[in-house]
Amino acid sequence: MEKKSPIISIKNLHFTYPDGTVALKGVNLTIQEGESIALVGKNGSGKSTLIKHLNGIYQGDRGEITVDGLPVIEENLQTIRGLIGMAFQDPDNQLFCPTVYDDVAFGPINMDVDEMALHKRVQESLEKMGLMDLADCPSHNLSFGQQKRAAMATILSMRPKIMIFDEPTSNLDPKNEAVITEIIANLPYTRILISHDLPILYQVCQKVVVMDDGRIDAIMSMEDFITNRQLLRKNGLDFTFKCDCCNGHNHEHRHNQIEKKSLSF
Amino acid sequence: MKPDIDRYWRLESPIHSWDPRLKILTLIILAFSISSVHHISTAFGCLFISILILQLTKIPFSFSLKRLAAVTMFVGPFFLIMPLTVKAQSGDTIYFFTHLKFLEINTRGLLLAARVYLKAVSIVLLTVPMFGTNRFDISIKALERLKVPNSIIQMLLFSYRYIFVFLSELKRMSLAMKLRKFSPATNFHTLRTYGNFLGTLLVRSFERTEEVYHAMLSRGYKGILKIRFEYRAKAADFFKSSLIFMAIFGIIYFDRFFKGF
Amino acid sequence: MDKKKALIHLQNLSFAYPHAKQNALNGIDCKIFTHESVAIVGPNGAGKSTLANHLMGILLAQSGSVVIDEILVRPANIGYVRDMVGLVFQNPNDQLFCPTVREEIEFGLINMKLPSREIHDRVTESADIMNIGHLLKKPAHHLSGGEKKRVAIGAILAMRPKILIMDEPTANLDPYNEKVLTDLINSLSCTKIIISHDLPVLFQTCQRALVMVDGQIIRDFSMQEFMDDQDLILEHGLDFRFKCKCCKAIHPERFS
Amino acid sequence: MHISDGVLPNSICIGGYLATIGISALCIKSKMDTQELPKIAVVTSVFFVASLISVPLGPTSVHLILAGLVGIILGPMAFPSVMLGLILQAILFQHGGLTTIGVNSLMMGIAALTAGCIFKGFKKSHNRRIIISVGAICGALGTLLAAIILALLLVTAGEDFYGVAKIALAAHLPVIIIETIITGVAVAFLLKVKPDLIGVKLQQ
Repeated sequence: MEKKSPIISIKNLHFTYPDGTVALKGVNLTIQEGESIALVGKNGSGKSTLIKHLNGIYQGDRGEITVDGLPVIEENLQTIRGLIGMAFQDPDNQLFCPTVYDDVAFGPINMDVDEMALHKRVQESLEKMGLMDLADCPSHNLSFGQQKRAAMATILSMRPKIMIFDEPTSNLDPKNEAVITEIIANLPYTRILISHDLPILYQVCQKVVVMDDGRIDAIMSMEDFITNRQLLRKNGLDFTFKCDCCNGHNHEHRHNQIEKKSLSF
Repeated sequence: MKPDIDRYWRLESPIHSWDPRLKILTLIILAFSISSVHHISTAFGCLFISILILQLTKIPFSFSLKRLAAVTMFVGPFFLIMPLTVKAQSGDTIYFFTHLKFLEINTRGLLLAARVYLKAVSIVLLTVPMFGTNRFDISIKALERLKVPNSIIQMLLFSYRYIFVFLSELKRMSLAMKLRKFSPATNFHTLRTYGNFLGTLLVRSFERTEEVYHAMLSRGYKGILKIRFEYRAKAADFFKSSLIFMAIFGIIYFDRFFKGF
Repeated sequence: MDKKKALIHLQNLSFAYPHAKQNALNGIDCKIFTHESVAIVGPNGAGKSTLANHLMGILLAQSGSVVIDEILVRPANIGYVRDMVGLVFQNPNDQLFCPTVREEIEFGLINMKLPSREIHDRVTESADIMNIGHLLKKPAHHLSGGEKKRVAIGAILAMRPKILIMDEPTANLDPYNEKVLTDLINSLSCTKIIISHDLPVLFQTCQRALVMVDGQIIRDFSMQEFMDDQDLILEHGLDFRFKCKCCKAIHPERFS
Repeated sequence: MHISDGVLPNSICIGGYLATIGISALCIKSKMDTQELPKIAVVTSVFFVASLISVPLGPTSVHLILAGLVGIILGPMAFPSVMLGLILQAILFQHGGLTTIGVNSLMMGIAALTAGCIFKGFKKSHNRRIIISVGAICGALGTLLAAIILALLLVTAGEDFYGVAKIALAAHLPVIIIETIITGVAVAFLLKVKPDLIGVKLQQ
């Protein structure tokens, strides 16, 4: 089998904030095309700082990053930002234009997509997110779930190769949570998810990257991670107490029954 | 308080269909012409023209009337102050009280205040047809086509967007304070509370700006906001503008050469 | 049971927002007794927050009545109602604005015009309960999400409300902090009303569940009965089955 | 604090517009790379919203002016920020008139710039008390200057407006006290929570 070159490769990345906080202390990571990565770690372990290096929002003090074969340097930034779609936690920060349409068009316009293709892309992204009727709506009039979807549409319209999500399901009710999880799980891109919500990580990602204190602590498969109680607890992801209420209520069983019924008819 | 200038932009009227560039340009010239008026009779004429334009928009008059509250608050005191403070000139009528000699009421002051008020109201009423008949962002985009620098346009659009975010933040925070039995009064506790409150809003906004800016960079922002604007001026648009210019000419002629009444 | 006096008594409460086609609350009847902890669940837009706003006197009944501790909620009694009921917002940032945690807790007490000794005692007490004594000198702004949440609850608790309403107390917390907070909530002795989507948390903290749909309370039963009623849970989008799938992977032994 | 339409002669209004455009252009050119635009815009909207807070003053209430605080936080960019705020106010709320955006920007903007300059001189200080006091004084000064410029502008409308000018100036005296305290408290808050926001580096 021929060895594919990684879509993202990070070598020995160091970064210190202007105020003196050392955020990254030598990160090494490669991600292959098509992988879905869960990036977990305590608050302040450097997850958000790391992903903001991928498209050059922060520039490391030392080390090198390549994205799709391109080194992340000034000349390539515009191309790389077209390759990476980044969804921020608070959709209010991502929707800064007067209308949803303008917001979805913002990325492609900056990538110099021409007028006809632009309209098509915007329509397509809005349709995918089920927001066709709200294109001309100011984003402050949307519900929180709609805002989250609009924020995703703004990066879909850029047709990226890699999508990065920071806490995609925070603050959503279970219904919207399921909708967003479903959408993310079915995206045909390389994905990186930062989240405290173990179930969504479990559904979407196959591989887990654990960060601690500016370094990569461990890289493992989702199955291994989820059974490692100690690691889960260390990263504030221990889910056990929620299980108490699953206990004794065998929902899975019940669900199977419902499905069986529908098959027999 | 919630900005609701956008409420009626979907109506259909000759003013709504007017090219926003010509509309804003023409009406701002009209506003300055009204501001230059010297005679109270012309000021009444201006008010008439403003109301006429306003009626053409089909926007309910009561909506525009609400916008007069602020003007009334600022100019209202003139009606009290000016009759008492205007220097007497020949031809003025002055009332005074036999026992309070220092209290002289000059009717010319009252007229001056009325003139200022009429002019202010006429101009304020014009902002409704100017900016209330297009979606706010389209009006602002029109300003870019009128050669307002891109940097200013960007900042106007972003500020406008985040005003709503902070308004709802302010609303939730002041409700939380009210529920903790805070009732503002003229004392140090109130001022300290507001000072801290303001500081909190600022800190939170600064943290937000960082994220917003990063979100923009991620989508390829390079310092210039590319603006799409699809209007084309037609003959009807120029016709509407020339009608207003005739009105402007009428106002100036009546005020300067006919010397009003 | 009937002889016991209700702490909160809602009678045929209805409310519609201006310009709305439907009533946000539609004939709510309900009694809540002292020391109960009640979960209010339901999909978005079911009227949960509107109901909470009535208990705080933020909104006033358009028809029907809200009686708290035998006092009718109406404009003249708002001050009394707010002494009785404390509301913890979903986002602690909406509640915290003081330069230090201590001032944050003091704020409500100063508004109540308590003497400074009393204020001091209550701050210490409330900080002890919520385990935030070590944070008193810090700006609330720099705390973690879980700490902020505890400060927000502590600030309300210091005002010693008889009824504590919490809106999504565990939103945005990681499972560890969720657990910490759930335990703290369980240790509080006042009457609690918790609005949440998070069934596992509700299951841990409440004995009784009110299920709201379209402005009405469609079920009022024990938490256990609620958890057993899977059809109801599925129907109203409160499903957490896929979370259980995750539990199963972590603890295969429990589900064998 | 605003001058309404129709008070001042047109020459002053137009002059105000030109001066405002000139000063804004200078401020933007001198200080800012275009990267800062979204940040200034977001802070402007906070000040816009903050100016809607009304503070009780005896039987009436006043809205905050905050010229001093704008200057402290934004430095030279305070002037364009004030102008943006006034444009938005004219369109959204009708607080300031259309024809007087220029003069109103001059009034508030010059006050803010002055306060900003004075505060800048004390940023290096390591003494908390000094910084807070200077902040409070800047708050007072911002309001006082704005009130004086307001009065001077009213005087240009002619002898008939002298009385209005005097009373407007007097009416702002209690507002100065309010702004002093609020600005002082806000500066103390920022000093404690996020000192780099006002450009101060305190040693721990």
